[in-house]
Amino acid sequence: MRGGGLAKGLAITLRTMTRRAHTAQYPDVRPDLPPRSRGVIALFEENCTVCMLCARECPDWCIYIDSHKETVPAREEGARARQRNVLDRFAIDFALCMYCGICIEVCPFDALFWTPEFEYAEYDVRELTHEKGRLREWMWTVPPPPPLDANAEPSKEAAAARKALEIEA
Amino acid sequence: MGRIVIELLLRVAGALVAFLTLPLLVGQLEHKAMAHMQGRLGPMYAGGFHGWAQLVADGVKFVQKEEIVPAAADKTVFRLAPAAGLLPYLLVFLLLPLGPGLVGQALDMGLFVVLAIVGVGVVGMLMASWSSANKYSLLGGLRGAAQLLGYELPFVLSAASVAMAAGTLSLPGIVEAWRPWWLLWQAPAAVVFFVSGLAEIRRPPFDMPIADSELVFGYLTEYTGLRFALFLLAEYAGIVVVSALTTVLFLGGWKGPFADHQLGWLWTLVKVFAVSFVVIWVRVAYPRLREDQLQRVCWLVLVPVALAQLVLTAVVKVVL
Amino acid sequence: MTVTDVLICALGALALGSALLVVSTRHVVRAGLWLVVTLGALAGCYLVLTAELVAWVQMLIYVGAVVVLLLFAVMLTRAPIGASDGLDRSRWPAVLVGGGSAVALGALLVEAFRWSSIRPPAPGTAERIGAAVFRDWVLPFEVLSVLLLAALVGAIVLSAPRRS
Amino acid sequence: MHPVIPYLLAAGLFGVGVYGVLARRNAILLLMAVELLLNAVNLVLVTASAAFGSAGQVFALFVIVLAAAEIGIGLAIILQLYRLRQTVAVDDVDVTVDVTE
Repeated sequence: MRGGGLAKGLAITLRTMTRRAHTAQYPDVRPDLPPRSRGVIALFEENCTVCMLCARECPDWCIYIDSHKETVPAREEGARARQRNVLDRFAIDFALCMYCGICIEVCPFDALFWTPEFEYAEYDVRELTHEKGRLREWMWTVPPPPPLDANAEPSKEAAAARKALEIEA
Repeated sequence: MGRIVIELLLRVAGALVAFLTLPLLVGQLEHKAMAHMQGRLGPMYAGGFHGWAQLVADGVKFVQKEEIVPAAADKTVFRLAPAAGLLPYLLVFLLLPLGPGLVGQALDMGLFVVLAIVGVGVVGMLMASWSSANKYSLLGGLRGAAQLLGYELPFVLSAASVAMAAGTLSLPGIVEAWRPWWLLWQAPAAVVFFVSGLAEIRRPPFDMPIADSELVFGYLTEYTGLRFALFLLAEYAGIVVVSALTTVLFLGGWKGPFADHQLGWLWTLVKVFAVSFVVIWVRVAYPRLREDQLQRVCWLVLVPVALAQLVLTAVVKVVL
Repeated sequence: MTVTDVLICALGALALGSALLVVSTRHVVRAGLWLVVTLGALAGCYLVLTAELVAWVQMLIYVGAVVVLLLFAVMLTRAPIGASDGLDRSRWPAVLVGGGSAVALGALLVEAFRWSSIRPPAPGTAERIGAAVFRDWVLPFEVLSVLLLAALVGAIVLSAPRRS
Repeated sequence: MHPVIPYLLAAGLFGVGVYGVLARRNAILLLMAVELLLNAVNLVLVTASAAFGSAGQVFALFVIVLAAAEIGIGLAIILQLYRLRQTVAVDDVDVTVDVTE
């Protein structure tokens, strides 16, 4: 029917008006973000081995890593002293970062994580370079991983740990 | 003599108060209704409760803004244009009846006067568009002039139909003569009047003179600060005027389900706000018309319908 | 001098002054805007002379349509902002003829009416005018409507794009 | 009231209009001056009707309608002229030259 569209348009707007608004009252009500939200990147410093993979894979070179070698004295008599990398500086310049997440993908030791935190705006662009202390602090905001599906295979780490427990017992 | 002067002053003051408050209320209604129709909340902070003071805050903000007049503009005309655009609506407020006896100035030819004054509003727009020295402003002004001249015709014709039915040009007289079955009898005229009224006040979907996606902001492009606020006020006052005229002419003004004499003003206000809501609703629901569609709607739909309504009115009038 | 006289003098001065600006200003669009002032002041005069209907028709047709059309045309023909040259021919012959006709007409009217005084009718004349139009002057009225129609058709023919 | 005041005003307006018609070169300004002439006539008619009954007002209305028709045709001609010659100065128009397209 001609002109039916006119009535339909009015009906749609009226129906929308009677429904609840989608607006999030953000500063008053915290947004409920899903665990995989790409807010900021956190560093789990203890896991980092200074392999430099993240810094090399980063497309816009926003990860700065400094380290030095340290000799660990031999654990038992006659053994060789070992060398170990010690992380001095780990910084991500979020003014350059484009949130591609490649660093997190390539990290072989699970040292980098996404967290949904997004409120780290600054008045000076230089302050957007987060040093390792700050990146470590973000770790506390990393949400636990979502549970696996009901009949999924358990993760390798969990399986290994359970096995170890069984052997001990 | 003294009493007459005091009464006149009271009436003028009442019209002034209505002029200053009703457009603000309609503006707030627009903020909220439009937001909710789009799944938003609209202003929520100013004034605390659901942003009721948003427009007051806007006004304060506009007053503080810098007054910019383009270097190439015709400065006098540019400065006078907002006043010329606003004044006609202020005068119309004096003539709109709120309840039985509650009217700024009841004139024998009230309807005619109102239509004449509303028609003058286009001069302010032309002044603004030409004096801005901006081609988008000029285009907006030319579009506006073509639109207003065209839509003046169905606007006046549909009003003439109801004046014919009532046998008077006085606005309170038309309300007195109004009967509920006129809702049906004068329905086409009411629709034509409302639509061409929307075009007269350049509200979406008839806002081609402003058309922010094509003409920057049409004839308002160069305006800032208080003068821009005056144009905004004129727009909201225009909504109130068109809604009030539709109410008075076609919806029976102060006639309600009961207690017309005590509560007449309430019925009028309720109807005015209901029609204003429809104005806002139409704005949210429909996209802007194209320039040729605009003229087509006017000359091929509204004018013939208005003329047919005139014939119908005359026939019914003669038969009864 | 009565209140009516004073009002007409004031409005007349306004009308005459702005009319002079209409014909003498060098800003094309401002001439149109001064014409609005002239016509508005004249509408005020009509109101004072209790010709309400004529006054409001003046506002509706003259200010609302005729002047808007004029301004529209001025803008379409690219009127510049600011003063433009070459709007006027040599002034003196025009001043002579215009002033002469004004003085002659004025002298004629003063001679005819002197300081005579009349009582304007009570306001509220729409009904009377309507009756006069549709009873005594219905034939000119109809002829006028035909003329308007002819003007409408003529304007459309003039401005329609030519087909080759 | 004294009708001579509006009559004199009308005479003045008429003179101003005549001056405008003779002095103006721009066709649109010329039309504006013609409007002044018509308004002078209207003022005479309305003033007369205040003394002699409503016929004057009826004729004033007729004059207004005529003015509307005149302005419609006049502006159509002027705009056509502008389209053909890019000017609205009446002195520049040589009517003996044919410029159809």
